[in-house]
Amino acid sequence: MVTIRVQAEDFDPTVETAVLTKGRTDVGAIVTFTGLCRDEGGMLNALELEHYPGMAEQELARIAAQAQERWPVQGIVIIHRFGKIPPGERIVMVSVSAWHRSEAFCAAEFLMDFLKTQAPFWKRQNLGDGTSGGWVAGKEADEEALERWNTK
Amino acid sequence: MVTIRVQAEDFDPTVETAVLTKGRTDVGAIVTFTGLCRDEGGMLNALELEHYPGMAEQELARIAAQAQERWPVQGIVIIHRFGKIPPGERIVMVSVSAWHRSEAFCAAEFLMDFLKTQAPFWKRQNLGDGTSGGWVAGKEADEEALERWNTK
Amino acid sequence: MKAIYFAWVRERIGRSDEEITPPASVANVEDLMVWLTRRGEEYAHAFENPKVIRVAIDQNHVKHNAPIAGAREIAFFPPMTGG
Amino acid sequence: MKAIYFAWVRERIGRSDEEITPPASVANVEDLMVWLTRRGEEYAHAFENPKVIRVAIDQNHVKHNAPIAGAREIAFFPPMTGG
Repeated sequence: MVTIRVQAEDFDPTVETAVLTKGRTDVGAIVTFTGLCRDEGGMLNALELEHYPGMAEQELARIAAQAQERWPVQGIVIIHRFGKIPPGERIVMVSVSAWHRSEAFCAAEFLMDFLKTQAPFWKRQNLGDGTSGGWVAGKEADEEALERWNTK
Repeated sequence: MVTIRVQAEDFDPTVETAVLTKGRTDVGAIVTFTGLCRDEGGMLNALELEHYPGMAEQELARIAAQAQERWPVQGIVIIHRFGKIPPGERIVMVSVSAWHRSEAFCAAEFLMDFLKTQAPFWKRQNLGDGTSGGWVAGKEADEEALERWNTK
Repeated sequence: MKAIYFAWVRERIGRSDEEITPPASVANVEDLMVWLTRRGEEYAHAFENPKVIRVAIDQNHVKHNAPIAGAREIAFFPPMTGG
Repeated sequence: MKAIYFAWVRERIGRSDEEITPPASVANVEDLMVWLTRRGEEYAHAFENPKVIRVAIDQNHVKHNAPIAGAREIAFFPPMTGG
């Protein structure tokens, strides 16, 4: 059971993860990652998230399918926002349900590592003075985070 | 910032994690683990959770302090229920906020591994026919999960 | 000192806590479990496999060789199964 | 085929999408980027460092040596920074 949504609106993680447990009593563990818009130096007015409509949803579904192939997970919810997101607000959530915690942790971290580098979203900084701080550059650390999944 | 609660009542993870982000814009990642009462064979009426009042809270606080020593985390919330918990209901949640996702994932998994084997809680099965299914035995896998944190 | 029992240790002994006054020769946790075992069949049953029993002194986990001098509260319980 | 541009690739080129009709000699993604570069300064700027450009054909990630024959939609964008 996989739920993928790409939307401008905020979301409530508890509401969104309810689908993972509704009507069933065999779920033992849920791991939910929430990514927030972070303002490191007090300079940021908002992040502007651009995405590739259609491919964004498809790519998230492909990443979810890969996680399901690797671990015995019961359900996955991925929600990614686009548009203007001020500091402190949620950008993304990934939630995984499983019989046991270890699979849920692994799959959630895998999903985030792949989402960061494979899902077609791009962040631009909108600074407090109204100017653009430019496009956020891809991080070396994020590329490296992918590699460890090849050896596991 | 650490919140520890041991209670009979259910809780809403979104409400409980709000304290991690309230009034601040420097949080980048929140990882929340939720553990549920799981009924593997349709035999379970409820789990009955016994705990050591006083020590349970203290031990959870000690585990949280260890996580804070190991990783640059911003905040931790741990809530553990006791009493009778029917299948499908939440038993425990652990939530960690951090600047970056990798620390939040590590600390949350560490907290759960230590909570499982160090926090004074004991589960007894209450079966559908009204009889006791006995006390849940500690798992070898849970003890092993602890060991990997010694080498990291 | 106060002895506290949890889970099946409590059930086997048939009480959740009690005041105990072990003699001075009972120096550590291991000694105390041996001493408790002599108090009756229910204790012998609870401590029949002392290796699996976990112990906390004044709400801190301790090993079986920990001294009990000065302890106000000593708790005996099976391996924990929370979470 | 339809070319689509995102983020700073879109900004440099000055449009988000367009119909393109490369000649048959343009066989793969790499060829196509070279061909686009010749369309003007804005394209040359967008593709000045082709190695960093990521490409999707019909909404699937592809490598630069992927053939473009039959593609309906080909997208060019910088490394992704979602999440």
